[in-house]
Amino acid sequence: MEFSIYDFSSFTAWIDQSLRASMSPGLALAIEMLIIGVVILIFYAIVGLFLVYAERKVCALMQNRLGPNRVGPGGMFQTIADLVKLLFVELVPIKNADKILFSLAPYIVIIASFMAMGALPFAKGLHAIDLNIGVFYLMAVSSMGVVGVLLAGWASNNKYSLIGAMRSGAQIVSYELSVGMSLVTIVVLAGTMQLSEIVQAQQYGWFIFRGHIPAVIAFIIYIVASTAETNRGPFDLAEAESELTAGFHTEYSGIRFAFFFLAEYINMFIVAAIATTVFFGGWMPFNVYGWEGFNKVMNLIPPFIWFLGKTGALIFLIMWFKWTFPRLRIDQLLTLEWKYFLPINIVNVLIMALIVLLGWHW
Amino acid sequence: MEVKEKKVGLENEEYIINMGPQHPSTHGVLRLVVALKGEIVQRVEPHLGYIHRGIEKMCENLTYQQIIHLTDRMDYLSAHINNEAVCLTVEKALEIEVPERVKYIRTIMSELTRIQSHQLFWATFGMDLGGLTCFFYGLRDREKVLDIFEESCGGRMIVSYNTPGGLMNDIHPNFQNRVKEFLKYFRGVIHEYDDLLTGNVIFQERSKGMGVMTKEEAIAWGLTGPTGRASGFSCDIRKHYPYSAYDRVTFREILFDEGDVFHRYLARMEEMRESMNIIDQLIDNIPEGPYTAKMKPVIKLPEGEYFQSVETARGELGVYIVSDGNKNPFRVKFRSPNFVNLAPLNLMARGSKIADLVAIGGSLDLIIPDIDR
Amino acid sequence: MKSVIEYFKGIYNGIKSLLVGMSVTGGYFIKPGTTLTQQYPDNRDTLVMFERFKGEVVMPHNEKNEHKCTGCGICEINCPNGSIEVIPTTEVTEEGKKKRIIDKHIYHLGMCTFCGLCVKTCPSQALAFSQEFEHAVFDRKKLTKVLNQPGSKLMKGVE
Amino acid sequence: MMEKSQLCAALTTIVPEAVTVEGKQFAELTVAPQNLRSVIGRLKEDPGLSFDILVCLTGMDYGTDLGVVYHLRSYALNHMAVVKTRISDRENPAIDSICSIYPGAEFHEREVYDLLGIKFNDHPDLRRLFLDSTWGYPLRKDYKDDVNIVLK
Repeated sequence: MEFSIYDFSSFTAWIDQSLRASMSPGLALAIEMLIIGVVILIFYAIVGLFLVYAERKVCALMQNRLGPNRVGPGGMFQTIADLVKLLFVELVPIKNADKILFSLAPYIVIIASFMAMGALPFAKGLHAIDLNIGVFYLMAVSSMGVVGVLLAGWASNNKYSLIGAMRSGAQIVSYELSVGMSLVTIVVLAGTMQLSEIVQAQQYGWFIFRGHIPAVIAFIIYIVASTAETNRGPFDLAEAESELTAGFHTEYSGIRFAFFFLAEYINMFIVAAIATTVFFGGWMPFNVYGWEGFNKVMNLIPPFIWFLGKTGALIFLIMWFKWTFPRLRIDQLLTLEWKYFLPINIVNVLIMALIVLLGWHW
Repeated sequence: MEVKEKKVGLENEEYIINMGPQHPSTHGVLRLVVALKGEIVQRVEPHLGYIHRGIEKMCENLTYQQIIHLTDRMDYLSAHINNEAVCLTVEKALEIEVPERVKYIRTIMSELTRIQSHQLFWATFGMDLGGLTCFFYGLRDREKVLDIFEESCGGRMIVSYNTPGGLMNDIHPNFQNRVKEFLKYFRGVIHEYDDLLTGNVIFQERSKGMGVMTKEEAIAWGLTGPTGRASGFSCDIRKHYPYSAYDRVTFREILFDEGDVFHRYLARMEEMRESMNIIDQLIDNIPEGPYTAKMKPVIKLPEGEYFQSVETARGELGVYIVSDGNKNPFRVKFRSPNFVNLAPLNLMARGSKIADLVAIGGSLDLIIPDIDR
Repeated sequence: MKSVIEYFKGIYNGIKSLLVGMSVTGGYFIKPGTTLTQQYPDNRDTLVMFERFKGEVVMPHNEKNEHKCTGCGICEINCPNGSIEVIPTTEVTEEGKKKRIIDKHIYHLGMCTFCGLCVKTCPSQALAFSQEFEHAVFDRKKLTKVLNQPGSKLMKGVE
Repeated sequence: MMEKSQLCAALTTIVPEAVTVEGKQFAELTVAPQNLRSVIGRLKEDPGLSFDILVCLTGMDYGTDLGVVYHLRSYALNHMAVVKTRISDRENPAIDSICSIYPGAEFHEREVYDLLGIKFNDHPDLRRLFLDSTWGYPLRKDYKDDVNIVLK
């Protein structure tokens, strides 16, 4: 059995075949699901912990500080220590709260981000499921988190939480539109919704380069709108600290709060990963048609490094936004969407369609 | 039919939230009872007294030297200017002329206090609007001023440097160099303040046209300081009733006509620059001489009433001392700028959104211990 | 037409202002040498406070265990918070006169506001401020201190 | 800018019912409580005086009488005057509110009510400001608090 870090399809196929050879197909499927579930869960935790640490370090450096530096080398284990602390923190019971919804809400938020993780292509042949409507699926599940946020705000029996949840609802419903439209721009260019094919189509030239200006505009809108969709600054109105103390998760403590916290970072990872896949060629190395030597060097770097590197760069961009800009107000947030992003987006899709029809792209 | 009536009732119901006494945006223990309709603020009602220490009552049992350390604790960001206010009142009552050196040092110290106060305003205002990085930049620069204070006065915020008749001790030999170093440094980084916040489109959208006070309203409510001057109300005590060495320097009174949050912010930014100019004019010319006038160990003010205003970083601080000839004052009243500036909050915030209420409250730059005293 | 130009001008200026802001934070990100954090408990050995820093009131003693406090009680009168208590006693001098000397000079650090009036008004400069700033203790009683050391005497020549 | 003596002369003609004295610092007017609102109203409206801002409103306890002291200033003409009034009724002191003339007086008057117990007639919202309703009036000279006020 040949195994390479450049192509995981033979590896996954080998696991599938060896499982199916020894047991019934149903059981094999169940075991595969279990393996994938465990792997994604572990990956999820690692990414979450790493991103929390990364965010702290990034913002510290931007603010002329050192950031965490006590636990472990360079403060590496600070987030683990925090997690352990959060696990032991008492879950404060809230008087007159809707108990079932209150405890359900963090799980909905975290499941929504979990589901999106399954469809992401991390490297060649390394994705749990390759749906033919991949883009559509990702959009659908990633916006499910708002249900959890709304439930959290409603069930907390706290006025600040309710305002935060309502803001979050208005915000995500509007910005979902922009995210969708900007992805549609690329879908028009790619001609498919299947993520693996979108990646494959970008072998010589990522879509952000191939799609001329419309693709760049689509990317800018996507990155802004997805920042808004993940409730991060400057669009963190749902948890606006200086206005609503902590917004929808004011009343949460312990591990339930940790779920919200973790979900925010994972959502950030997911939107960055989608942007990577759709605009920056996913796990594809940076290849230029005709430059054989250059391409060979680039291809030496394993695809999942490419993927994580690009995603990391985009996450850094989102963090950079958060630690630079002041927060918008709710009506300005909606104005930005309905007055600027939506019209620009519609025109953008039309231009992109025109470009594709006339064959101007390369 | 019944259902419909119920619905009408719900629509008219106000959604009342308590902002404070512990809330990230109230900068202390201020409680605002806010009546909302959706996101729109219908009514704001400040509830005070969470940090009322009865300073005016305490003063009645203290000597004039002892009052000084209490004034530090009113507006803790203008501690030096508050000290100066009481000292000036006592000196006026005793008809003492303090040495020139003292006047110069007091003026420089007051302007440094103003700068550090506005730096903290910038820091916290940025944070109120969600720009967390501002907080660290503002405090980073403020630290340098506090170091200057610490070197000469021995305290960072609670300086207690003035005393009736002069200063507690002479400036540190290193003082002038440090101040010049700071001015050079701060002139180099103040553009970051503008880059990060002033010019930012989100910030401008958030602050322009919010919480407008017209000139007439500002005068009627007695708003002073940058808050009043942003409305075009020329109320700078330093200009109108110069004290210490302010009659020896030329400076511009920052006046704007708009009177909104953005111009209150801008007034403070400009004042920082203006303060640096004032220090520039004085720092090299500090005359030699004693650092305090000859004073009796027990100060007894002649019977009468004395009033003195100074311009703190937030507005006019008036000290009204009624003396019956004893070593303790008969009555001390502090006309604190924050107390007056807070009063029209309801007027300013009515009809705006919760986020604007935070911005408006931030732009008034309230210091709660000064309100409650 | 004008409004259309305004619309795009607004977008352009807005994006430009955002990029200017990002350049400030990004600039600091790539200059990690500019961090100002003091790693406090680690730099305790090298940390020097300013000489005038008002840490706590102390009574300096010389190597012969002598201090300058005559027990006059002016510091006690001048303290606004009652954080100083002077407990005097009398001593018979060589000439046979009774003389007021200090028994205990009690200082309540927990009540002190560091106004500096005691140090300033002391006629014999017996009090001073130390640069000690680590005042936290687990028991409030430890904040009450006796400033004159046991067995200490009044310095010669101080009246 | 008017000299103090000039200002006193002007004040005497405009508000004859008040006793005008040239104080150490400012022109001082002593007004009977019932005339207070009309006097202050005229001081504000008169173009020659135009006391446009109420700087300070102080409640006083003179031991026997209670009093309120108003510091008025004109930024346009750069002069100041002090209006004083005394109330001899300690049990139920009341005086006219000047909120209708200077809206900024609202908080000042609430503070005076809170700390000295002087009621202001026609005040829009006269409640205690700092202390709760069970508290006495701490700025009065006869206020006793054995727990918190320890005199040496």
